[in-house]
Amino acid sequence: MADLKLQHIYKNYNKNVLAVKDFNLDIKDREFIVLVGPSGCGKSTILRLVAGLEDLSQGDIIIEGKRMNDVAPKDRDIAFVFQNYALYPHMNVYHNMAFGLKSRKFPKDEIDRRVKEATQVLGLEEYMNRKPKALSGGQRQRVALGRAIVRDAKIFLMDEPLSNLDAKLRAQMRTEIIKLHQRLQTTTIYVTHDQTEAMTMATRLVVMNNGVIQQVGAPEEIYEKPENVFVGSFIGSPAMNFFTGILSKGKMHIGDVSIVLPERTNQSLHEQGYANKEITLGIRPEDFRDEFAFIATSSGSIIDAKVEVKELLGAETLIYSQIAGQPFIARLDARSDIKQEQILPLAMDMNKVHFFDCKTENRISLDGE
Amino acid sequence: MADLKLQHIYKNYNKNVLAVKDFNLDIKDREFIVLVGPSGCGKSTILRLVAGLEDLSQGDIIIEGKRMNDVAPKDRDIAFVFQNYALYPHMNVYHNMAFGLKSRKFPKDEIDRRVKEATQVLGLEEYMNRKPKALSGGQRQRVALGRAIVRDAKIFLMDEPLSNLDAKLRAQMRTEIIKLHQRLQTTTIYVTHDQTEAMTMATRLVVMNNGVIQQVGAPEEIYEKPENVFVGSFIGSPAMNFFTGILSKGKMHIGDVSIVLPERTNQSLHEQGYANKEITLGIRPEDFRDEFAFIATSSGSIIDAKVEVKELLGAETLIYSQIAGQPFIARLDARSDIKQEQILPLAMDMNKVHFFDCKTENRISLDGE
Amino acid sequence: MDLLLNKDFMQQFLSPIWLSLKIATLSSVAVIIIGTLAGRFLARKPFKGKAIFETILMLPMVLPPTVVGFFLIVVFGRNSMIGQAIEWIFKQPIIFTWWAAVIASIVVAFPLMYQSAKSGFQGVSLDIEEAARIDGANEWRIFLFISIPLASRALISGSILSFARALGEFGATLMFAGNIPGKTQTIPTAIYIAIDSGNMKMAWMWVIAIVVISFLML
Amino acid sequence: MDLLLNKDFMQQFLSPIWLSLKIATLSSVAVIIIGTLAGRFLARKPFKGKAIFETILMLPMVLPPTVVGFFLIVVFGRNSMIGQAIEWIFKQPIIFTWWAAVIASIVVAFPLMYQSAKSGFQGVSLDIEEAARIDGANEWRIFLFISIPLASRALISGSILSFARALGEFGATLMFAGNIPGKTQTIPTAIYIAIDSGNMKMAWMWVIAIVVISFLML
Repeated sequence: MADLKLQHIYKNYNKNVLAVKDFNLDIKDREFIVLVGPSGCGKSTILRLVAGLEDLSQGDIIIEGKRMNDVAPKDRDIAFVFQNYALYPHMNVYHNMAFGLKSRKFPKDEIDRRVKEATQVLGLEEYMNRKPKALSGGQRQRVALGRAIVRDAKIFLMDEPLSNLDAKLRAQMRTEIIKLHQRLQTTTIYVTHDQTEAMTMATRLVVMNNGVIQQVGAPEEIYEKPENVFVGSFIGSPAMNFFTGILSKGKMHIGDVSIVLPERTNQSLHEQGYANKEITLGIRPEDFRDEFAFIATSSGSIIDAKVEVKELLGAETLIYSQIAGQPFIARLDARSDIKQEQILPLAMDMNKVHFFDCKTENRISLDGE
Repeated sequence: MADLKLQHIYKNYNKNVLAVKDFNLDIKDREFIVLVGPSGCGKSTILRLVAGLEDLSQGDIIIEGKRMNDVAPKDRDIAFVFQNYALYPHMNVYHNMAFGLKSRKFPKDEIDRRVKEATQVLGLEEYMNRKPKALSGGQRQRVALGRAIVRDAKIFLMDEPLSNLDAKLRAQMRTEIIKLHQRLQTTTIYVTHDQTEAMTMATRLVVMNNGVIQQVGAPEEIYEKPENVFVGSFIGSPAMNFFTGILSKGKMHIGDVSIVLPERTNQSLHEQGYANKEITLGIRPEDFRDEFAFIATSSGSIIDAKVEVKELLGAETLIYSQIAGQPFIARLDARSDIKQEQILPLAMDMNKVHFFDCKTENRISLDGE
Repeated sequence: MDLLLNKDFMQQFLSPIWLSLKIATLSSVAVIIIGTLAGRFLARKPFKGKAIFETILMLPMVLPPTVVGFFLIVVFGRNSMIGQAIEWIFKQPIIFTWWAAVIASIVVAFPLMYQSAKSGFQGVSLDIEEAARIDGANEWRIFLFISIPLASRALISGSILSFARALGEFGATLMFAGNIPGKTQTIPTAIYIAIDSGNMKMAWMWVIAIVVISFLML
Repeated sequence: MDLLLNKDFMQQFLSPIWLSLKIATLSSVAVIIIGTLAGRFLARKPFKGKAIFETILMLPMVLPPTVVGFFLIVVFGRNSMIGQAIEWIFKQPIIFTWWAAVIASIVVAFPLMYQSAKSGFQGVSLDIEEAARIDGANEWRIFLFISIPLASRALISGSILSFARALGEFGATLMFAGNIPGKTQTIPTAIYIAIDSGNMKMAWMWVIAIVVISFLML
């Protein structure tokens, strides 16, 4: 239950490796912040810096107005959930949760009360006397959460807590963590490389790459308006498709395929000086449409896609194809009548395409936005 | 390039643990068979038995008409791709691929030709002299595939070959393996616990649980007509939802919610003696509908779902709710206007519900099927 | 049977056994304490010259026992600073006393304990110690309640090895502490002398005694 | 400097060194071959009584050297079957010959090599050996081209340890092979005798020699 300011944070492990570069973030009380990015992007480093497990190279960490740079981990009043749980293997569930409270010299009955409450919330009552070895992956994860809960710490830090669970359990624990946050309202920083977790859990999402923040915002905002090519390709699965082509006479030419741009889009791009220049178009797999009605009304943005591979995923079908050697994936409703090698007319939903500068890879803002 | 018959196969590791029980499967030449099931279901054991890495307790393995039970692994002419790649760490990419051919005393120029061809197909030409340590996960996976390809073996066995890759790379390699099979047409048995891989790669899918085959069929068939509750819940993500209720007077009563059954369904269930008995209804998350038009015409199958958790997954929204204490997940198109705690009317698509016997958990065949 | 009842004989038989047990116990207690602390401290902390420091610690394990004995004589001998200091404090030199046997045992057994302890502590997941640190435990509490219990298997096996090594120490002890019956004669030196003087019966009895002690330890 | 030019003195100084090297080389070659084969064979195959068999193999590492020497004398002595067989074949007993020193070194060094080799081979992923098996390699090819290269670090460190142990062997050698100058006197026994007779100069020279040899090995 605290706010947290990260100001101009740098971290280098030796002279050459910069793990985090000028990281700035104001986290409000009760927020659930998700840091997401590929492995090695510096997201876990941020967490370890906030916890005090590593020292800052530069910058300030401020919790509730107090500068924490030189405060020992045990005095920062934070709780940490580790990727591999990091339970105490020689202690049973009860003592795993009680250890932190004992270290802080809580009275015995208070410890008892808190541990019992946490085990109830997490459905661990039956396992109180078991050691971690005798628990399933999901139960271990719950104990790790419990160890954080009993402490009633100001800030929760979670480092890919679900990455060791299988897909089903991951989905279930995701929901449990969301419910837990709704209940406890503890300020949380959650690190993951899984974009489903990022999209579903965050009140605000921080996308990182190479130690630098790429975009901060609500999940929907980041999904709908990615600030650059990296964010567009990292968030969303399958990834956003990108085509590089030349803008000329109201059309975008990708090899020998031409896509007619809406008038306002074209005008805005011209005003920003992209006429007759290379430009990158981004479109999400689900923004290709194969319905007859849609195709009939979108003559300007139709491509004839040769189906290279078809993947039937239960409720939907993925089509792998290419435009002028640039591969893309389209996501259509489940249709079993599509055949390998078939030519399939697809329309791009031109209200949902994105444009990026070819060199900087940054989003080009259009008038409508 | 061979057919493979597995007849009445049993495997027990000691007197009490039965890993595989009466496994029967006829695999035709060029098939891509996927064995899928939770960990410990015996799918990897089948692969190791076919490879000859373990001995059968009972039954016969017949490749191209020849009984293979007592043939040494090296003489079975099969290739195996291991979960952890199992590359030779002290050899470079070239020698990793060449080792099998050298062991089989191929002439040097033939080895050279085959390895070069495989590295070309797999895009590994540049890495020929690198050792496995200096390769990325995806490249290692390709070398493991290459080692199988150069051998030109009769049968490929793959044991969760993609499980150590991250999500993006997994999707990419999935497609590459499909293309490879289209090109080489080698009979393949592929083991996975990932149902996306199972659905997208298999020509035929074998679902296993506790050492026993649950269902064999084309992926679509298994998705659309699961033979029992296990198959329904294992294939599909999020899993199929199940409700237990009592059938009476043309309705199914789940707690205080009543669902009107279509006349023919009701009649068929009555004829099979399920009147006034407990019965399990299964419905996939995507078969809940929230479109106004659909709801207006499905007055009998509407439930008022209280939204407990909402997950926005880019192109779609998952709603977690419950009917009479029985939780379910509905999958709707992306809508940002749904709020936590809101009451949302949802219609079940009664053409797509499944019925299972409460005790045996087997599918109840209806007249229409 | 007559022999076992003979008091002088029993005295002669038991004296090296008691002495061996006393020396091995004392030296292995010292080794276990120092080895555990050194193992824990050096398991995680990198510092300059650590490799050289560790090599010196491990030398007694690689060098022949007579070389260890030789260096002990040089370091603690009457001509060295340390030797002179000891002689000034205790009014007698340490060489050829049972304390010399204790020192010899400590020097040869220490590397075993240190190595076990170090690899035991290195086997404790860093995450678990960090979790305890965040959980509010200070370093002493972490050492006592996290590191030691988790490294206990390695610590116990290191302790047993150290005791066995101390009990069996022969070469360095023979040179540094000598072989004075009733004063510095341990089981291994007693066996040597018995064989040398052709007393196979005594040799057998001591061999059986030390084998029995070894098995009791396990 | 005079001393170094004195032929007799050089003879006296060098003789234990050559003998030590000869004994250590011969015994460690034997130990490396047998230890590697035994390590590979026992690394993967479980069989009844394996634990007991391994305990017996490892005993010489735990027992005091004089006990090892004692058992060698008992097993190879003139009263045992083996001893009599050897005496009948070679027309002389083995005790107090340099072959006795070789046998003593083999017995004490073998556990080190065996343990290194075994843990080295156990460290080779089973999958990799299975991959080679499916790839068409027979067991001998797997051993030579997969297992040995992948366990090479453990095999090399085991070999070095064995050589060092053989070179430094003192107690068992002293008892079983004796201390006959020019015939069975190795560096460790020579140092012991030199110290015992107060010849510190010779002791220093041999200590330096053995330390130099040890460093050359690393």
